Amino acid sequence: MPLRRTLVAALTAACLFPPLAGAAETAKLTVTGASTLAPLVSEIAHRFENANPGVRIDVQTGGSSRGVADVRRGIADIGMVSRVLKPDEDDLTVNIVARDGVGMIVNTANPVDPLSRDQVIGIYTGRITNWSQIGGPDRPITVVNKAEGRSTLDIFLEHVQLKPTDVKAHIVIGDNEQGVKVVAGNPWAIGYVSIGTAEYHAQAGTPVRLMALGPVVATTGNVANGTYGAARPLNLVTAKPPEGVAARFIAYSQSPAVHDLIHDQYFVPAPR
Amino acid sequence: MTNLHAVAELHRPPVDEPGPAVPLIRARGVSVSYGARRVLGDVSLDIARGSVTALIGPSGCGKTSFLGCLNRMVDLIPRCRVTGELRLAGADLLDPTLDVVALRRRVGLIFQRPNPFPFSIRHNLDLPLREAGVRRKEPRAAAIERCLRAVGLWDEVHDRLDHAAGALSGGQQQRLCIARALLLDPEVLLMDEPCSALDPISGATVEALIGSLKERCTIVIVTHNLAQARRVADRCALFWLRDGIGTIVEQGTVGQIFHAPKSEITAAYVRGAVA
Amino acid sequence: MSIDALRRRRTARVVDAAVWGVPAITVAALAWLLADVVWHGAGQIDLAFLTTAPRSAGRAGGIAPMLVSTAIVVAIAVAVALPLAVGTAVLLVEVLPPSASAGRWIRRSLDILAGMPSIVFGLFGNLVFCTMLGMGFSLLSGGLTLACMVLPILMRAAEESLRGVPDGCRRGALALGMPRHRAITAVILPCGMPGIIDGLTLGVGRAMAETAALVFTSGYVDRMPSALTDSGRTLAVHVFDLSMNVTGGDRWAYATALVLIGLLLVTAGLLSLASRFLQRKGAHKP
Amino acid sequence: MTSISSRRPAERLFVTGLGLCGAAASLTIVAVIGVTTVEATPALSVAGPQAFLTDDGWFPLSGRFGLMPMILGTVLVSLGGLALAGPMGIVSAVFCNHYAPAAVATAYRLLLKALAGIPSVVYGLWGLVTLVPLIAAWAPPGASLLAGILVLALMILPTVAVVADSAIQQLPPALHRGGAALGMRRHTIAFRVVVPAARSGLATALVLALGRALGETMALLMVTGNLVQYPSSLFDPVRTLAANIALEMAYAQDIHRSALFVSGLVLALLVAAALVVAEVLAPDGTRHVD
Repeated sequence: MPLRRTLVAALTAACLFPPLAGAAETAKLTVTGASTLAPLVSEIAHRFENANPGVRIDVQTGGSSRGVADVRRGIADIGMVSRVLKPDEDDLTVNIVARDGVGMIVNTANPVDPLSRDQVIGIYTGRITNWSQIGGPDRPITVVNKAEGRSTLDIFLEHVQLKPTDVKAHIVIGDNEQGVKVVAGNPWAIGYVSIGTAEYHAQAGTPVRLMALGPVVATTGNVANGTYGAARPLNLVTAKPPEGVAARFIAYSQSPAVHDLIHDQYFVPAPR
Repeated sequence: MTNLHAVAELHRPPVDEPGPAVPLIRARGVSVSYGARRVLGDVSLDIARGSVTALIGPSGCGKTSFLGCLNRMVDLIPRCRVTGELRLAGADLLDPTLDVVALRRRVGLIFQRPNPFPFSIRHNLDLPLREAGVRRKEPRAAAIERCLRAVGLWDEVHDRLDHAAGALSGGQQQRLCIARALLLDPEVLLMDEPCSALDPISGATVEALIGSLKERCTIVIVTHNLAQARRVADRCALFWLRDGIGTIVEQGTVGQIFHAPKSEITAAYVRGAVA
Repeated sequence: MSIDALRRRRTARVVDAAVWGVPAITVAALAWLLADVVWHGAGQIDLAFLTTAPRSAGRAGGIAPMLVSTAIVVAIAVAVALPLAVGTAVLLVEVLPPSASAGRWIRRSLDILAGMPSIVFGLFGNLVFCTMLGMGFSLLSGGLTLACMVLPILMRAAEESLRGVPDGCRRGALALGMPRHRAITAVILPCGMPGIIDGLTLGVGRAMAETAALVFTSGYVDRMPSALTDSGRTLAVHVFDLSMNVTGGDRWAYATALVLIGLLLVTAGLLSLASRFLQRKGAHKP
Repeated sequence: MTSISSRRPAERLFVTGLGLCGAAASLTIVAVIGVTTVEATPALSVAGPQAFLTDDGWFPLSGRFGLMPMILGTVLVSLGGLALAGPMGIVSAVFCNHYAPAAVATAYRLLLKALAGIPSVVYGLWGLVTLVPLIAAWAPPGASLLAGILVLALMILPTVAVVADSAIQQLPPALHRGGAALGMRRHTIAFRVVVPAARSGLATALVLALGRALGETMALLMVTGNLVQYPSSLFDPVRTLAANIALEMAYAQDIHRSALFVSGLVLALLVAAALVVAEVLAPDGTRHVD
């Protein structure tokens, strides 16, 4: 009787994995929030766990707004927020872990370089629709924009002084990787993504070229030294000033001990 | 074997053992309707223990419906209503509180198309036995052999009992179904045109089998084949449509029906068919 | 030969070509897609990849915890959804009369369920299982959420399969004096088993490939789970994370996807063997 | 008179169990819709339900909640995908049962089942990296209704094919033999006898596939361009309701988040509407004992 067998298997599984009732752990932290930050924080957590036996840190994703909401409701100890906190979020304690610059990318087949801020505005408002209008070949421009609410969109819009409703895009994307792949696959597309991501792909041979969003050259170095303005903070937030293990974990995340991990994720350690 | 009989007895509700004069099955004014449509009206028929009764007549005049009443397979038909009096060994077959499961173990049914389950031959035969509570393997094996021998299938299949029943020929399948019905030692075996889907040779084998089954149980057989009715039956009942409703126009021994019919319909039907 | 006959022969040839053409296109598209995955991913796969934990957010090390989490989550989903689905299908086909409005409503409700996007299941599971029922981010929450998701697939497949069981089997079983519930469990369900297994294969495939519903329920933790109440990242979530959130994770995403596809092929193969075995035991269609 | 009201306790228990299964199964949708409705209520009460249908544009942060372009986008992508995958899936099933040699059929079936288990993000990546650039070279921007339809068709093809295959396999072989005995050609038997005879199962296959299509998220998010607009051609980008949720949920708060749940609710209504249409167009031939 397959049904019965399935049930038996399920029960066996339940016995093999009994609920952890009162197991020997001294502290458990739950961290939720931005998926951009999750791989980094997850790696930091592994290293922290190894250094502090008995501590367990569960990292969950779901977006920056979830990080804020979960911390406020007490579901999570720490929230990951990949943007500047909004005025109505000043009840939270903010700890910046890393920074992430935003730069324009085009395909390597595209000869147009550089782009002025006005030209970018022209492209994103639909005034410039063909690369020939700004010295390129006669090809229609494919404008890649981010979805409403994304923090890179906010930074971009702030930088070019546009409202969301002004933008005339052809493709709307979610994550940075999607932006890179769209531009890599379409020689006449333009988009904006995390500088670290773009740098990695440019080095790895993906046909994308990074361009500055403003006068300063777009490099992670310039983001690190603070000269490149279009960058977002990657934050760990708590409802109250952090205490105990949470405080230690946040301090650890901001310490030089994890800078290699931050570089591994192509972000920039935040200046202390 | 003794075990099986004991089990079969257990499942047989105690009934008053009728005297030889009392018929095993007694129908009085039985009518069947499907919704508003009446298909069988006012059927009265006695069937004696140990006899073979053939229900004959053209298609669509209620023979199968009547058969369905005898083991309450009509329950499966939505909005089917049966009225009148129908008794098996004195027990009321139309009692809505009757245990139909127990009834169907006493009254077996063979379908027009052989319907072995899509399992192995052994599993086909094991199922009803296990269902009747025969837990141990040996009595089951013994019963299977006994019944397969009874239908003459043992020599043909004993070395491939674990093969698919569906791989058997049509005639073998039908004999397997009969063996399956015999396992529970039914008092009555209902057969709904058991040979009509078979080739003549398989049909003849099954027909011969019916003769040998007489000693084990009472048989009621629906058939369109008048020659077959003459060969296997003791008594015949001719069903006929009257005003769109099936009923019995004449019943009697095979001799009466075929050689001295009282009704002109019978005479014409028998003559037309004989000629 | 008449023109009519010629035309008919031409139609036959066109139809035959089309019937061979469709699988050819499908195979070509799949081969293309698979080749893509193999090309990018095969280089990363070795024994260590299957037996060690991930390092550097998945760009080193292996996927062992994800394999275990996936197996547990899918097992929970099947263990919960399969009995429910088969029970519901039996109810619809064998118990309720075909005209019953209850049956129609159950079927409709499951059809609507089948069309809900998986992210809605994820948010639902998060709210109901993780928060309201207090299971937190756990394999259990994930499994239960997946169960809700695959329920319509399993139910529809089981229902269709039971409808295909020949009436002869049904009546035969009842005429043998089997009570209805025994006729169903001993005869009708075994007859319908191949179709139920086909549905199960689809359901398991869907469950193994699911991402959005699990991000919010079984979670993101890439540790080897030690309890059903632990959070655990499944293979599909890992693939998604590597390809969307981890810069430079593409090759590892493809490698993980390749393992996932391999795992599914093995599961589908085993299930189809089981189905074949059942059919060989029966091998008959009256 | 049916045995639903049996006097046997075992059977009564059995039927009760089945009833509970059915109840639990149908309660699932009530719970899912319930949760979605509760979450959607703030946006519905602030903006009013009609705003979601009549507003011009989708700018939830600026209080504009027009879902109509996305409703149309969802319908077009799903129907397009089904229009491709439906016939192809059915032909695939016919191929397995009536054309292919046994070994080929076995291999093909396994292949289809493998297709069903590829995570949608892999379909999405493939579409994004391979298919979209091909279309872009021809008619930019590439990410389009067409790309969505093609990827979706490939994704739901196995659902149609596997369920249709089951349905056709279960038909009595007598049907096929009967056709052959009448001197019918193979394709006539397959498409004039077998397919019509299996229509209940084929309808199930299509309904399941449509469900999958309407709810598909990740793959479409990567290839359709996600632009909220009424497409004027196959090469125009569109956004589907499910992609809308996945795209914006991560950063959405308050009314914006609630508005995304309205997308989910609208999607459920869309599925219900599709079912009504399906029931009207093809009243299903549910058979039963007798």
